[in-house]
Amino acid sequence: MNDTDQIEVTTEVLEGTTIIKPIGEIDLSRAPSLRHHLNEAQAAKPGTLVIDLAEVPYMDSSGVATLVEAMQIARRNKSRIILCSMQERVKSIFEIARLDAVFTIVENREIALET
Amino acid sequence: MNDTDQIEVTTEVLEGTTIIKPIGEIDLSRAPSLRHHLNEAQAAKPGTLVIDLAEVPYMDSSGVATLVEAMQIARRNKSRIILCSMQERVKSIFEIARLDAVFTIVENREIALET
Amino acid sequence: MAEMSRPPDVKLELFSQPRLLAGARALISNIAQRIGFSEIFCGQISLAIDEALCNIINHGYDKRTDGKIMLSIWAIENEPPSLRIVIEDQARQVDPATIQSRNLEDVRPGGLGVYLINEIMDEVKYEKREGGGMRLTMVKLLPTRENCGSVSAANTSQGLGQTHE
Amino acid sequence: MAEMSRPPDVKLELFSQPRLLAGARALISNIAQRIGFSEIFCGQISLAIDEALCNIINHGYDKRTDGKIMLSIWAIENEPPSLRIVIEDQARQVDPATIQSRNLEDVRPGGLGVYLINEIMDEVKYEKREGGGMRLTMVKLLPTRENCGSVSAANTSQGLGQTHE
Ligand SMILES: Nc1ncnc2c1ncn2[C@@H]1O[C@H](COP(=O)(O)OP(=O)(O)O)[C@@H](O)[C@H]1O
Ligand SMILES: Nc1ncnc2c1ncn2[C@@H]1O[C@H](COP(=O)(O)OP(=O)(O)O)[C@@H](O)[C@H]1O
Repeated sequence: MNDTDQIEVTTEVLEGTTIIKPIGEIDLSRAPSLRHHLNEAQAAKPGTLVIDLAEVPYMDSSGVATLVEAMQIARRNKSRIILCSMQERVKSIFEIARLDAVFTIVENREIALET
Repeated sequence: MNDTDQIEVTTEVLEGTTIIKPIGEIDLSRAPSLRHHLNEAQAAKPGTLVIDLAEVPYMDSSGVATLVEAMQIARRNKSRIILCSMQERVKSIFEIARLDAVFTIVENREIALET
Repeated sequence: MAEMSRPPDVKLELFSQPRLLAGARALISNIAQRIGFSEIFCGQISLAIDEALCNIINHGYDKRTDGKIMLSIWAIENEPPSLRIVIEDQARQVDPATIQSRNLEDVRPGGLGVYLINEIMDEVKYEKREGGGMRLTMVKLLPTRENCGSVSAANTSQGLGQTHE
Repeated sequence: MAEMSRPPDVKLELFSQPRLLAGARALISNIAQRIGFSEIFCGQISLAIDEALCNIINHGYDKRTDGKIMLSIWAIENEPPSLRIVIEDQARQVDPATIQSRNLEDVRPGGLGVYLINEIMDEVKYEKREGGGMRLTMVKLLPTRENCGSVSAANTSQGLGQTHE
């Protein structure tokens, strides 16, 4: 992996909830880096993992696959994943892939934390 | 010229001052369309022509040449041209070409109208 | 699918490297925009090309980074306005019939690429190339007011609704 | 200027059409960004390429739209990090010495392209191609903290000052 294949991520750990906010396009070159960050966050078994996608202008099926994988891990851990603040262009791929009904997708971070 | 080679422009005519606001990248394909709009505005011989570049994220030397041409016309007409609201990326080309001292370039439209 | 008689407006050749996908997307999206596709459509077209390139890297070249990928792009402004993209590789040849999208009901990682390509593009054809490798031909027509050929125009999603103007 | 022994990471071929410049810029800017160039530098590199392509269209092909232009791009991540771009055409051959920037004091429309290319890029070389047409080789090194090789680092302009990080 090149340096530029690392995705920038900010992580906040609250009481029982972890918020992960990746920054930048998520495609085949950066999905492995995102997977690494998600695995790390999920290793601590938070009750809820919020993935804030406000700063992700683009995602391809490699990124979606990484999120589906994280959801499967969450199910095994009996924890939840909430996606929030999705940009229109990214929402469009979830809709085409009919994953908008499979994931819990909310408008913004505030709603995610109340959910 | 193709349809997409037409640059979108809004024009406001005030007392003695015309404000032209082109929208989009100005390169070799769109400079002729910008020239057309500037010529039209200058035909009415306004005392001041303000060119608001707030919505121009990119300009190459074809765009710059068009503005230099407009300045020469303004000089012949004994009128003024003021450039305002230039984005950083566009300012950079004026600086490299040392045209930042040749043109009157101001921060925003308000200052342009007071100048 | 009619063959194009004139040469492509743009040709792009790249190695099978994930780091080069973003550049290819930027080029395609920009050309699509020039033809008149809305921002959401440009994003979807970029996605379809991205998915096709990912599949060539992952399945065709088994993630090797030294394989060649050639794109030919026609920016068709009339007759009717459309974008035509042919992607060729020198990778493994497979029976086009085996390149299929899976059942989406079964939610699991992966297996969305071919589905997305088919949903987004108006014409999609996989073939074996004579000299080895595969060829994928894709066409996307510019939607008109009468012909709102968007992906999910059928399932009236809100997100995509905005693109029909 | 050392020759590159490895093949280019990306090749782009386009017709001498102004409407295709934006796509070429988008590709180059994206590749530059991947190497680590800041946004302002990506913009400047795109500008240099744009100017070179404009000159080929205007002077090489006399504004004909059916001329071929070939770009070869090396995204060099080490040794040191840099972007190398070779632009070739099949247009008029001119003596490289005649491709010169004019005196900027004399403010008039035009005559900035070659100046901008020279200011922006670290290495610039024009040559006649063996088979006909011209070849322009350009290299831009990634500025480091020690080596702030920005355009107008000398004339301490404010706009560009922000890019040195
Ligand atoms: N370019 C290709 N070369 C060979 N096989 C391919 C190619 N593209 C797709 N396939 C086949 O089609 C299947 C479905 O692809 P896709 O829907 O993108 O899902 P995924 O890549 O996640 O398996 C792949 O698993 C593969 O067997
Ligand atoms: N690709 C080229 N082929 C032939 N002549 C060129 C080429 N590029 C530049 N030149 C020559 O160099 C001169 C300076 O170019 P430039 O600085 O871009 O200004 P302009 O294009 O506005 O004349 C041109 O007028 C032309 O004579």
